[in-house]
Amino acid sequence: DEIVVSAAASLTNAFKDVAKQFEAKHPGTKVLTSFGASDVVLQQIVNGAPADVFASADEKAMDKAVAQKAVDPATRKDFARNGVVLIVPTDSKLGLHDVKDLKRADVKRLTYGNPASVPVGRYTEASLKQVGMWQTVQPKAVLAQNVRQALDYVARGEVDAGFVFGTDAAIMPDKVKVVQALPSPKPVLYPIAVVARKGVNPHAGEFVKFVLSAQGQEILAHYGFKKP
Amino acid sequence: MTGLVVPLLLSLKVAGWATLFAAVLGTAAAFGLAHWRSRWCNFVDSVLTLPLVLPPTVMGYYLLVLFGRRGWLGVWLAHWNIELVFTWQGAVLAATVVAFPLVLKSARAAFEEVDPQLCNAARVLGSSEAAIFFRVVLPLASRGILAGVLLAFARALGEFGATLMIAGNIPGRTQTLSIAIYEAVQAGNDDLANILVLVTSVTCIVVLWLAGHFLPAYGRRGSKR
Amino acid sequence: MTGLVVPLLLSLKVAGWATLFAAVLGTAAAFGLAHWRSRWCNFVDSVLTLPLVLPPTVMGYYLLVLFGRRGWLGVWLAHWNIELVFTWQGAVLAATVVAFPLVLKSARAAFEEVDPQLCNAARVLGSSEAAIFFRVVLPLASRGILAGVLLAFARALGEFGATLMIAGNIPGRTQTLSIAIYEAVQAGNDDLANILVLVTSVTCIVVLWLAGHFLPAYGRRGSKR
Amino acid sequence: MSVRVHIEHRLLSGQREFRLAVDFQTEQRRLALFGPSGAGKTMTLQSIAGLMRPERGHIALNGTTLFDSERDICLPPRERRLAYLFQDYALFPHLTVAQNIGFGLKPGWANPSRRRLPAAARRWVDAFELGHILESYPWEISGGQKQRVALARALALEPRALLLDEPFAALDTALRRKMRQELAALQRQLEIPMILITHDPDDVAELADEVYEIRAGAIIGTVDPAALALRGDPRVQAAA
Amino acid sequence: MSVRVHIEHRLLSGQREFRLAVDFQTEQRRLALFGPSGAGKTMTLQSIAGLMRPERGHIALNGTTLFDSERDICLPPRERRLAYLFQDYALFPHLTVAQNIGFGLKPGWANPSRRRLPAAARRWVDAFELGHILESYPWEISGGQKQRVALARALALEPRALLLDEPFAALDTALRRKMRQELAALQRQLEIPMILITHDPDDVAELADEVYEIRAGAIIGTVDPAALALRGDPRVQAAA
Ligand SMILES: Nc1ncnc2c1ncn2[C@@H]1O[C@H](COP(=O)(O)OP(=O)(O)OP(=O)(O)O)[C@@H](O)[C@H]1O
Ligand SMILES: Nc1ncnc2c1ncn2[C@@H]1O[C@H](COP(=O)(O)OP(=O)(O)OP(=O)(O)O)[C@@H](O)[C@H]1O
Ligand code: MOO
Ligand SMILES: [Mg+2]
Ligand SMILES: [Mg+2]
Repeated sequence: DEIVVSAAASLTNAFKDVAKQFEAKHPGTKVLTSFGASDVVLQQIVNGAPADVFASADEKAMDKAVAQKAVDPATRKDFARNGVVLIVPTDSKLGLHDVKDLKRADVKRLTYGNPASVPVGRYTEASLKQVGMWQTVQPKAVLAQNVRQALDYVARGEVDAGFVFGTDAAIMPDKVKVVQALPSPKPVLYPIAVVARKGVNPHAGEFVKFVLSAQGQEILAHYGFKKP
Repeated sequence: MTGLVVPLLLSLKVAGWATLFAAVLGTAAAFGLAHWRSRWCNFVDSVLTLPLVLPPTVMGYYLLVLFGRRGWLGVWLAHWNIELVFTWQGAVLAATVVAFPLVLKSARAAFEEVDPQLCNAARVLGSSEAAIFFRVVLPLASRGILAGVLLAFARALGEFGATLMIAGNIPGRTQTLSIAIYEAVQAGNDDLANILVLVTSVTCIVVLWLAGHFLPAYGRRGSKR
Repeated sequence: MTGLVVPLLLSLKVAGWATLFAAVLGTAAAFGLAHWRSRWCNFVDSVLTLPLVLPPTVMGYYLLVLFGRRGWLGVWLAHWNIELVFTWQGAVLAATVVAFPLVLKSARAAFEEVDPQLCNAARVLGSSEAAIFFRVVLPLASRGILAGVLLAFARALGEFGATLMIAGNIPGRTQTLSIAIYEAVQAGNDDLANILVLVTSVTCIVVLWLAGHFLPAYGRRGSKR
Repeated sequence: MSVRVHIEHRLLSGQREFRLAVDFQTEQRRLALFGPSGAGKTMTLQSIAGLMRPERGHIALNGTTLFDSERDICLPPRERRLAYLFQDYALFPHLTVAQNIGFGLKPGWANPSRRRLPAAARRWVDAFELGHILESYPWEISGGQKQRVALARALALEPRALLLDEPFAALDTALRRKMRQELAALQRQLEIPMILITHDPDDVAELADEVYEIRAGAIIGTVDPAALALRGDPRVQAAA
Repeated sequence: MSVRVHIEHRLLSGQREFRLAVDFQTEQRRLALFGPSGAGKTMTLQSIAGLMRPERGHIALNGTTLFDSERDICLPPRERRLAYLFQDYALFPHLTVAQNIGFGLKPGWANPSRRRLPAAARRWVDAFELGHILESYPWEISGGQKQRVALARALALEPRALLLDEPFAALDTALRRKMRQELAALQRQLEIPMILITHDPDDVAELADEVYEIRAGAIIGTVDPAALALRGDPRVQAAA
């Protein structure tokens, strides 16, 4: 038996591990994973991609999926929590200590995900608006197409600072330095749901259950995700 | 090791089929355009070039809308039990659409270079127009067409925007080399990315190099120099 | 409305420069390859085709590594106050690299079709090799080269993977039409996406159509038919 | 045997206009078109072969109408079944000499094999001394060899008529004489009409019963083959 | 005036081998190469013009060494400054007749203008009756017109020698006679060597002082121009 799991890009490393352990527990079942930016995955599912499970990086993408009747709302559960952090290259000489420092004239360029399509960008926008920095930061921004691109720009020192998920920053501890965790007006929650289509795969529900189980949560914690 | 072989074979399969389709369709369309003497000719040509102009992701999005479960072509194909979304056949579709204009333009230029006097010679020798195409025009245009086909192959091998959209990124099933490279770069896994790039490059160079040896011999008329 | 005009003009500027560079460099390289009679010739050709094979995003990644603030070419260019990352010049670089092989392959096929006897005729009439290139070979190969250049223009206009990587997505500064379309599609903003696609398509069709009218007149020898 | 040609056509090239208005009709089987360079000889022959469609007129051969602008008849060249020798040979550059000669003898969508020569072509290969170059490509043979290959290719087909545009121009005297005899023999054997363009009075003397003189696009009359031979050649005038 | 040619070359095409071994030396100014189709006449002329590099040998013209395989000298065609008429004309298809004729007269990297004809070319345009087709492209003119354009293009240059490969093959008798006279006049005026390939005894009689007969790649001896005229023509034999 096979199940196809479509998930947000930021879940790549964690969900590959989850899939492996799920297969170990359910011999004979094969988990096929497909990762992409949450909104891309959403579009594929809405257009009838034969996926069984959808895991998104924010509520908005999942809301759209529900609205388009692409997933079964009864199965929707939040399964992980994350946070947005401000990062700089490890060798940064600017000496930034706080989001407010981004006002300084010697901070020329910074990056975050495009709020129009990338969950991490939407969270960043909300946080910066809360601390009254959005107007200052926006003109200096280079929009990234997803979290990992923002991370890459910072890691290569092409920009002076950037906003990413805490779990992503943890991937390159030797290249980027976390300056500050941002307060968020709404929690950074990851929802999961079974895709609605003819002849629902019986293993889909089991996979969701496994992600929510103690074993699944342990794996996610290993990759830096917190409990919802 | 299998982590390399599976996407490599998949890439070759997808690029191979896509090149075949693009070559046949592109050559046929080019021949039509080269002989259809109308003001609309260049217009149709430009329209057929569009798959090259639109960003592949966008191309892929439209293919998804068209061939998805709810798309009207998708619904139609479902009757025949053909599913394109999230399958390697979908990747072939994406690569074909994107590679098609490359064959079209090269082949059209090549067809228009063929001396019409030679077609006349074949005509008085009793050949039908179809026979003239296969016996005179096609061989004489083969160099230009081949250039287009090689470009198409390279493009199909490198295609990933549209593929990612319609075929998804499923290791072992739709994860081609290009998508694997993309994922490795995104994951910050530079070493794997470099290895994959090397494999792709070597594959492509080998295939193009081999193809270079099949250039028709009569093309070597320059050897007198 | 300005939301359309700014990216449109930027796209035309970027695609225009990229096409120019790709045309000149591609034609020169093709001429070199067509006349360099060596076993390595096809190999070099294949290597030069690589920018087409690698996924554009990956191409962009390597360009970033090379031309970024810490890349060795980037450091060197910084001495001359040239910055490519996050500027429209960077977008030109990306589009040029990606479009280059299209000119190369088409031009090479066209050059090899030129009858060497005509070069001999020019030689005995006292022309230098450079003059022969400009007066005989280039005009006779112009149809094939033009096909390649038009492909390059279309590709440059549609380029977005590599551009996004090196030039970034800065509205009003490096946000080309392609990137704007990508953004709209990703954001699920279908109406905006459709309008942008329409603008790109019309632009491309108009440019390609116009270019079709500049085809050299002597090419119309088929008119006797 | 009858040939009937009445055609009008206008060709523009830049400012220049060329008017073709050729009209002749004969029961003779062996014709020659004779006239200065640029007079419209090739164009007349191309019209008969169906390679050019004149604006007005009609063309009939042995009672079969090949072209009639009023009845909107224009047989495609394929159905006219004529042997045509192109002035510039028009050999297929991608085929060997053997394949070029066998081209018309092999029906279907594939070219003849690179080496095997159809039996029907053998006669002409031998007659025109082409045996040793059968495997060469057109760019590997001399001018006169090209002309002989083109002639062999045209004759191999058992055509309904022969249209030959300066068939011996590139040949030396000895070969020319030999090929002229071959051609006359073929023509006697098949009993088909032949129209020949030539500048050589010897060709006319040996191969034509009637000679039409064509100037600036129009037939200006017939010439006696024997008289032509004398008119054309100052040496003969001196010797006579 | 002296011409010295001693060359050896081997050409392979499939199984077939052609050996060229031409050797002659003369103080005469007007030479003709004469021989059957495929004998190696064109190849000899191409070697002299520098379009082909023979394997071995040397070529000298009026004391200037053009080619010497032992001293590794091989002047590029451009520096040999010879007029060469190609047997298949080799007109530039992208240029008009005027531009073709003016090609060699216009130095630099741009082609001559589409209409204006350089003064030096005017003489040949008039002599060869090309005035009315100056703006036509090569595919818009007749076979004989092409040959005259090619000849005008070659002669317009004031060359150091004339190499002509069947210059009148596609022309009618009247034109041929006229052009022969023009050529003889030019040759007298410039006092340059001329090597002519022809199958026409009249050409030889009027334009050559010495005739080399070439067969299967080798010079087999000289022929008397007058004797050639008689040998070649059965009618004259009958009349004599
Ligand atoms: N495509 C064309 N457009 C315009 N004029 C043309 C075209 N082709 C030929 N002509 C003109 O038509 C006239 C007749 O050409 P044609 O080829 O029939 O001459 P010809 O009698 O065969 O001469 P030759 O003996 O030199 O071959 C010439 O003056 C030529 O310049
Ligand atoms: N590229 C080539 N490769 C091999 N053989 C060739 C090549 N070019 C010419 N030949 C052969 O060389 C011989 C001499 O050719 P050349 O063109 O010099 O003949 P020619 O004396 O000019 O004859 P013609 O009067 O028919 O023009 C011919 O037998 C020809 O087939
Ligand atoms: O994990 Mo995302 O969907 O790239 O923000
Ligand atoms: Mg003619
Ligand atoms: Mg010759």
